[in-house]
Amino acid sequence: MSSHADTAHHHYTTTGLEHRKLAIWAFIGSECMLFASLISTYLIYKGRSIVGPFPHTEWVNEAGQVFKPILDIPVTSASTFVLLMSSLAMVLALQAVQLKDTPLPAGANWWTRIQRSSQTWLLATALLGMTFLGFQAYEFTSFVHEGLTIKTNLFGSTFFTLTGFHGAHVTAGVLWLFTLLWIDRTRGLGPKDELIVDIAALYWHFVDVVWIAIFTLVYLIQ
Amino acid sequence: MSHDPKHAAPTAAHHGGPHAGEHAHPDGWTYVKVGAILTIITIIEVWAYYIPALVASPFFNPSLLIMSAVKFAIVVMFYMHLKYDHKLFRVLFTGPLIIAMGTIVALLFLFHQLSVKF
Amino acid sequence: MATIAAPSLASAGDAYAENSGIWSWITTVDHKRIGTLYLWTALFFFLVGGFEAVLIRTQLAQPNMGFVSADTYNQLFTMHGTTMVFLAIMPLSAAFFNYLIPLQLGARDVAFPRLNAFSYWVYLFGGIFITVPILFKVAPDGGWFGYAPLTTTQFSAGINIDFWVLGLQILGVSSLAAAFNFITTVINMRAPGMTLMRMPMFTWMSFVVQFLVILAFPVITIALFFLMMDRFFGTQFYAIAAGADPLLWQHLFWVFGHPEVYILILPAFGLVSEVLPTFSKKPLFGYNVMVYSGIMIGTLGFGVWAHHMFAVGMGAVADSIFSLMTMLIAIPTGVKIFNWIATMWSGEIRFTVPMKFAIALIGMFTIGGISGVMHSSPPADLQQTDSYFIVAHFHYVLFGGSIMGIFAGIYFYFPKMTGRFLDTTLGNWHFWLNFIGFNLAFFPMHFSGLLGMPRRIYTYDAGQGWDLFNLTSTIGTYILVVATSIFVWNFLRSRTRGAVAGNDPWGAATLEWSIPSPPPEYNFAQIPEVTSRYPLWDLKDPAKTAGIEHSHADAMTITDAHAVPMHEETERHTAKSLGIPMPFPTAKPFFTALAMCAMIGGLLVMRTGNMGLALAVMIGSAALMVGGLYSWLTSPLE
Amino acid sequence: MSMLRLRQAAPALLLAVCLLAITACGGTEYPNSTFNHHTDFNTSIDALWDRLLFWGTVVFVVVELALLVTIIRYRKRPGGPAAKQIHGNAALEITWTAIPAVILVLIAIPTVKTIFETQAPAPAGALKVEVIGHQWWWEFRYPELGITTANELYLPVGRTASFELKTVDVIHSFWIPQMGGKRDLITNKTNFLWFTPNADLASSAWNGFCTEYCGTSHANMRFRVFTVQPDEFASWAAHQAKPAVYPATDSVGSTGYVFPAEMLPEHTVPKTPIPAGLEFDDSLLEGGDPVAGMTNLMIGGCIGCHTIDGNPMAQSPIGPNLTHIASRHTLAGGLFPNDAPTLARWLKNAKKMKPGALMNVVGRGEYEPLIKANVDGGLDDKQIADLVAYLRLLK
Ligand code: HEA
Ligand code: HEA
Ligand code: HEC
Ligand code: CUA
Ligand SMILES: [Cu+2]
Repeated sequence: MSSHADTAHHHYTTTGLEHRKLAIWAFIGSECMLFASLISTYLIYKGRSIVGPFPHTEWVNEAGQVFKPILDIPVTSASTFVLLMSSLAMVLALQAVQLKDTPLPAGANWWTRIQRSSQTWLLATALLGMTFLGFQAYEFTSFVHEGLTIKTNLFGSTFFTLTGFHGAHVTAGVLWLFTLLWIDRTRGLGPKDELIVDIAALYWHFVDVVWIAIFTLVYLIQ
Repeated sequence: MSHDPKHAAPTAAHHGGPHAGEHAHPDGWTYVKVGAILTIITIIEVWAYYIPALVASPFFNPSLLIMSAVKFAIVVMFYMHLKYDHKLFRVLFTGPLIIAMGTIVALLFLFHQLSVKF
Repeated sequence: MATIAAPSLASAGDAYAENSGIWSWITTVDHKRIGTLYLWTALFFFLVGGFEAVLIRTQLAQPNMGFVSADTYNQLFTMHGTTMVFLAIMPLSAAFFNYLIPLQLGARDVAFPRLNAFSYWVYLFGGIFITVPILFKVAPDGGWFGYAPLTTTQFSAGINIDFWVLGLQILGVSSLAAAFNFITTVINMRAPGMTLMRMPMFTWMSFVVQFLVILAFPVITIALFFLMMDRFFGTQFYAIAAGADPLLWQHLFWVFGHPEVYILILPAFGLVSEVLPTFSKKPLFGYNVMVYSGIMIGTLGFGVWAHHMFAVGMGAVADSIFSLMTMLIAIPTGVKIFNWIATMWSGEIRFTVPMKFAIALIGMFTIGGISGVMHSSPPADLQQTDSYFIVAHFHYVLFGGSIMGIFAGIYFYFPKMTGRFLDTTLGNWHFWLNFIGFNLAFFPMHFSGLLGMPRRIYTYDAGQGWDLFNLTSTIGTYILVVATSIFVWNFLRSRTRGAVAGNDPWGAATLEWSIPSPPPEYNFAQIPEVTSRYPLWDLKDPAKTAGIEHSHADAMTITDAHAVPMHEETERHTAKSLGIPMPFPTAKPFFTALAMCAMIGGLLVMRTGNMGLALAVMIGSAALMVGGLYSWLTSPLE
Repeated sequence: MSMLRLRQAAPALLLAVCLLAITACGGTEYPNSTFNHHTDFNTSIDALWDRLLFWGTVVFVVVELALLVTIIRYRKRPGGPAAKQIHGNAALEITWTAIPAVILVLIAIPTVKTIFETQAPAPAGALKVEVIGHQWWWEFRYPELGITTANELYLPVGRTASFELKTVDVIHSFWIPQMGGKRDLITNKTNFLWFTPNADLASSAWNGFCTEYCGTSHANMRFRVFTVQPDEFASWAAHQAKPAVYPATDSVGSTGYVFPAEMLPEHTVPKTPIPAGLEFDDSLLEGGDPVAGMTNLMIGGCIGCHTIDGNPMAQSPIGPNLTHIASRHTLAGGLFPNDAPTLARWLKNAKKMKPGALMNVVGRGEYEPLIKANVDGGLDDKQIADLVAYLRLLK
C-alpha cells in the first residue's frame, strides 16, 4: 500500500485516523497476549526445573561440578539501557521526520539542528537495536558454554524461547528500521511520511516495553 | 469516535490524519528527560538487586513490579504518545493489556506460583 | 507493515480486474470475490468434515463394529473436530465477514484488500496441508485439543501430530491477519453517518469476534510453538521426564479454546439478527442490549476457560470461581434469546427458508446452552465431562447454533451474492431433513453420555445400554447426509437456474440491499449517507422506523431519498466507466502466502533426517516470503 | 401448515422422549447410568443434577413455548394485523436479565457447597487405593495391604475408598459411572478422589472406563469394580497379598474370596470378538504342562515386563502384575474374558487382540509391528498352551 496513493486519493475514513495506525495498535494489543503467554509459561515453570543450571541459584550436579547462577545482571542491565536509549532515539527520529519541513529558527544550536536529522536517529535506533542483539547473542553463547541450552531443563526451554521471541521481534524491527533508513536516503522522509515512521516507532517502543517487563520478571525478581 | 461525518471528512483530507484530535506533541527535551527518568529507575532497580537486605525484604518484588510498571507506562504514554493521541488507540491497547494481565495473574494462581493467605 | 511509497503512476486501466479465469481468482483483491472463495472452500471442508462424521457414526452404529480401525477412527475424530472448527465454521463466518462487512458499512472494500487475499490463501494452503494426510492415513490423531503429553514425540512419534502443529499455526496466521483487517475496516470505513450504534448487528457481532481472534489466537500460537519446539528441537515444555506440567498445555489451549467457541457462534448470532427482523417486519428488539450482551459474552469468555478442566483437580476454590464465571455467561446469552423472540413478537412472520433456520437456531441453541450450564456445575460435570453428554452439548451449540445460523445466512444472502434465489422447495426439504436428522443424531447423545458412554472411543461393548441411542444417532446422521446433499444440489443449481432476485428481495433494512445483486465490483456508485439504523426502511417504509433515533432529523426528513440512494440496475456500470479507483489485482499475496506455508511446512522435511534440505527449503521460502512482502508493500494499491 | 405442525410437535416430542428415558434410566437396562445413589459421592452429585435438570427443564419449556407461541400467533396471515413497530423495552430487558440471574444463584449455591464437600480431605480410616494409569490398562495398589493388581478393583461396602490417582505415561481419567464423577490421572501430579459405597449395597460388579483420550486403545482401557462385603474383602485381600505358589501346581489350596463368576452381571462380561485371522489350536490347551510353561516365561520374554510375586525371575513392573492373574475375570483392560482360549490368543498376538497394545507379540511367525517383521523366535502354539496352563494356576 503506497502512502502516496493514499494521500493522493484522500481516502475518507470514518474516524479520520489512518488505517495502518489502527491496525498497528490492534496488532500491539494482540502481541500483549502473545507475550503474556510466553511470560506466564516462564513464571509457571520458574523453580520447577529438575536439573540446573538455574537462573539465580547455584547448582551442583551429580559429578560434583558447580554451576554458578546463570543470569548475568550487569551485562543485561547494560543491554536494557541500550534498548531504552534506542527507544529515545526512535522517538526523536519520528520527531525529526515531523519537523523536516519546519524551517530552522535563526541561530539554532546543534541540538535543534540534530533534531531535524531523521537519518541520524534512525541509524542510531537501528545500531542500538543491533547492540542489544549483540548482547543477547553474547548472553546466549555464554549460557551455552556454561551448560544451559534450550534442551537442558525447563528453565532453559522457557528462558531461551521467551527472550528469543523478543529477540526475533527486535530483529524484525531492525530490518524495518533499515528499510526506513534506506527510503530516507533514497528519497527523503518528510512530514507526509509521518505515518510510516510512526507505526514503525510504535512497534519499536512496544518491543522495548516488553523488555522492561522481561527484565524485571526474568532477571531481577528471584 | 463517532464523529459527525460532516466534520470527520475534512479531518482526513489534511495531513494531520494520523493525529487527528491530538494535543500538541512534547518537544525533544521532554523525550530526553523521559529517557533520563527511565534510566534512573533502571539504575535503582539494578542497585536494589545487589542489596541482599532489600532482596530479602517482602517489599522487594512488589516494588520492582511497581517500578517496571511505571517505566512501562511512561514509555507507552510518552514515546508511544498514547497520552496525546486519539482515545481510540488507548482503548485498543488497554483493553487487551487488561485481559493479558488478568490471564497472567490467573495462570500464576492456578499453578500455585502466587497465593493469597486468608 | 513497512510501507514504502513508490508511486508508479500506472495507467488507470490496469486497475480494473478481469472477472473470469483462474488467474483472475488468484489475483483478486475484491472482498466479494474473496468472500466467495471462502464460501466455496469452507463448504467443501464442511462436506469433508461431515464425511468424516459419517464414517465415525457408521463405526459406532453398533457395538464392537469393525468398520474402521482404532487408529483410523482416532484420526477421523481428530480431523472431524479440527476440520469443522478451523476449516469449516470459522471460514464460513469469514466468508460472511468478507462479503458483508464492507457492504453493510457502506464501503467499497476492506481496509487492506491485499491482506485480505493473503488471509484467504493462507487458509486454503493451511487447510490443504492439514487435510491431505488423512488420505494416507497419517492424519493428526491427538484429538482436536491435542492434550500433551500424548502429542509429544515420546507418545506420538509419527508425523501425524506434526501436520497438526504446523497446520494450525498456519491457519492462525490467516485468522489473525483477517482480524486486524476487519477491526480496521469496521472502525474506519463506515459510511458517513454510520455510527457504531447504527451498525447492522451482523457487523457488530463480527466486530466483537475479531477482538476475540486477536486475543485468543496468539495464545494457541504460543502453545503450538512450544509443542513444535518440543517435537523438532528437543525443548522440554511438555516433556514429562523433565518435570513438565501437562496442565500448561491444557490451560493455554483453553485460554484460547473457550473464546474460540464464541468466535464460532457470534457470527451466527449476527446473521440471525439480520434475518429475524426482516421476516418479522420489525426492527431488532433491544438493539443496544443486543450489542452490549455480545460484548459481554466476548469479554466474559476470557474468564471461564478452566471449565473444560473440572476433572483435573484444580482445587475447590478455582473450580468455584470458574464455575460462577461460566454461569454468568448464560445471562447475556439469554438476553439475546429473549430479544430475538421479542423481535418476532407482534410481527408479521414469513416462514421463508432462512427464517426457518433462524428460528431453529433459537430453539436448538437454547438446548445446547442449557446443557452448557449443566456442565458449569463442577461436581455435576464430573459425571458429564468426556462423555457423550458433552458431545451432545457442543453439537447443539455448534450445529444447532453456528451451522443453523450459517445456513440461515446462506439462504438469506445467496440472492445478494448471485442475483438468484435458492430454490424454496429444495430449501424446505433441506431444512426439515436437517432439523430432524440433527435432533435424531445428537439428542440421543445426551442419554448415551449420562448412561456412561465415554467420548472418543472407537468401539464399545455390547450390552452397555447404549445400543439404541447410538443406532439412532447414526440414522440421524444418514438423514443429515440426505439433507446436506439436497442443499449441495440446490446450491450448485440455483446459481444459474434460480429465480432472479432484485436488489432487495426480502424487504430488508440495511445498506447491502440498496445495491444490485450481485453487487458491482465497486459496491456503491456513491457512498451512501446513513441517517439511521435501518436506512432502507427509512426509504421504503418510514413508519416502521419512526420510533428510532435519526440524525439530521431537523435538516432533512428521514424519507429523504438522497440519504441512501437505491441503485436500481438499469444498465451494468463498471468501476471503469464510473471512474471509481479500484485496487490492482495482484498475485503477490498468493505467492507470499504460498512461500509462508512452504516455510512452516518445510520443517516437516526435517523428519526425513535431511537437515540441510530442510534448512534449504525453509530459508529459501522465507526469502521468497520476505521478497514477496517487500514487493507487495512497495507496490501501489490502486 | 403441516410444516408448522411438525415444527410444533418436534420439541414436545423430544421432551416426551427425554422424560421417558430419564425415568427408565435407573433400571438394569442401563448398567452404567450416572443416576443412582450407590455412593455418598454420587448422591451429592445427583442432588445437584436434579436441580440442574429441573431448572434446565423450566428454561427449556419457557423458551420453546415462548418461541412456538410467538411464531404461531404472529405468523403472517392474509388480513392479519400489521407488525407493531416496537424497538425495545427497558423493563422487559431488566426482567429477563434478572430472572436467569436468580435461577443461576439457585444453582450456584448448592454447586459451591457440593464442590467443597466432595473435595474435602477423605475421612479418617479410609481404605487407601493407588490407581496408576498405563497405556492402556489400570494398575491398582493397596499400599496398606501390600496388594498390586490390575484392571479389577475390589472395594468393601460401607468403607470410604480414598484413591490416589497417578499415571506413568499420558493423561487418563478414572470413571465408574455408577459410583460418581471422574478424576484425571495426570503426569507428574497426584490427584485425589474418594467415595463410600453404600453399606447396604449387595456384592456387585460395575464397569469402569478411561475417559481421557490416551491414544490408540483408549476405547479399550476399561476396568471392573467389585463392591463386596467387608468379610469377603478381607478374605480376598489376605490371599492377594500372598505371593504365588512357586512352582505352581494344582494343589494351591484356598484362593481366598473371588467375586463369583456366576454372579457377574451380563454387562460386566466382555463380548469383544476375537479378531479374525488369529488361529490357535485349542486342543493343545487340554494337555498344557504348567511346569514347562513356567520356563516359557523366560523364553517368551515375559519376565522382561511382568511381575509374579514368588517368582524371583519375574519382577518387572512394566506390564500388569500377574501374581494372581487367574483370579481375575477379564484380560487386557477388561477387554476379554479371562479363559484359556482367549489367554492363548492374547499371548500369541497381543497387538492383534488389542490395537496398539504395548505387549510384545510372542507367537512364532506372527507379525510384530515393532520390528516390522514376523517373530522368528517366540513361542509356538504348544509352548503357549503350556504357558497358559501355568498362568491359569496363578489363582
Ligand atoms: C458454539 C460453541 C459453544 C458455545 C456457544 C458454548 C456455550 C457454552 N458452553 Fe460449551 N462447549 C463447546 C462449544 C460451545 N459452548 C465445545 C466445542 C465444547 C467441548 C470442547 C471439547 O471438549 O471438545 C464445550 C464444552 C463446554 C464445557 C466443558 C465440559 C467438559 O468438557 O466437561 C462447559 C463447562 O462449563 C461448557 C459450558 C458452556 C456454557 C455455560 C455455555 C454458555 O455460553 C451457554 C449460554 C446459553 C444458554 C444458557 C441458553 C440461553 C439462555 C437462556 C434462555 C437464559 C436462561 C438460562 C438459564 C438460567 C440456564 N461448554
Ligand atoms: C462445528 C463443528 C461441528 C459440526 C458441524 C459437527 C457435525 C457432526 N458431528 Fe461432530 N464434532 C465436533 C464438531 C462438529 N461436529 C468437534 C469439535 C468434535 C470433537 C472432536 C474431538 O473429540 O477431538 C466432534 C466430535 C464428534 C463425535 C464424537 C467422536 C468421538 O468422541 O469419538 C461425533 C460422533 O458421533 C460427531 C458426529 C457429528 C455428526 C454426525 C455431525 C453431522 O452434523 C455432520 C453433518 C454433515 C454431513 C452429514 C455432511 C454430509 C455430506 C456428505 C457426506 C457429502 C455429500 C457430498 C455431496 C453431495 C457432494 N462429532
Ligand atoms: C514389552 C513388555 C511385555 C512383554 C515382553 C510381555 N508382556 Fe504381557 N503385558 C504387557 C502389557 C503392557 C500388558 C497390558 C496390555 C494392555 O492391556 O493394554 C500386558 C498384559 C498381559 C496379560 C493380561 C494381564 C491382565 O491383567 O489383563 C497377560 C496375561 C500377560 N501380559 C502375559 C504375558 C506373558 C505370559 C508374556 C510372555 C510370553 C508377556 N506377557 C510378555 C507387557 C508385556
Ligand atoms: Cu486411558 Cu483413555
Ligand atoms: Cu468453554
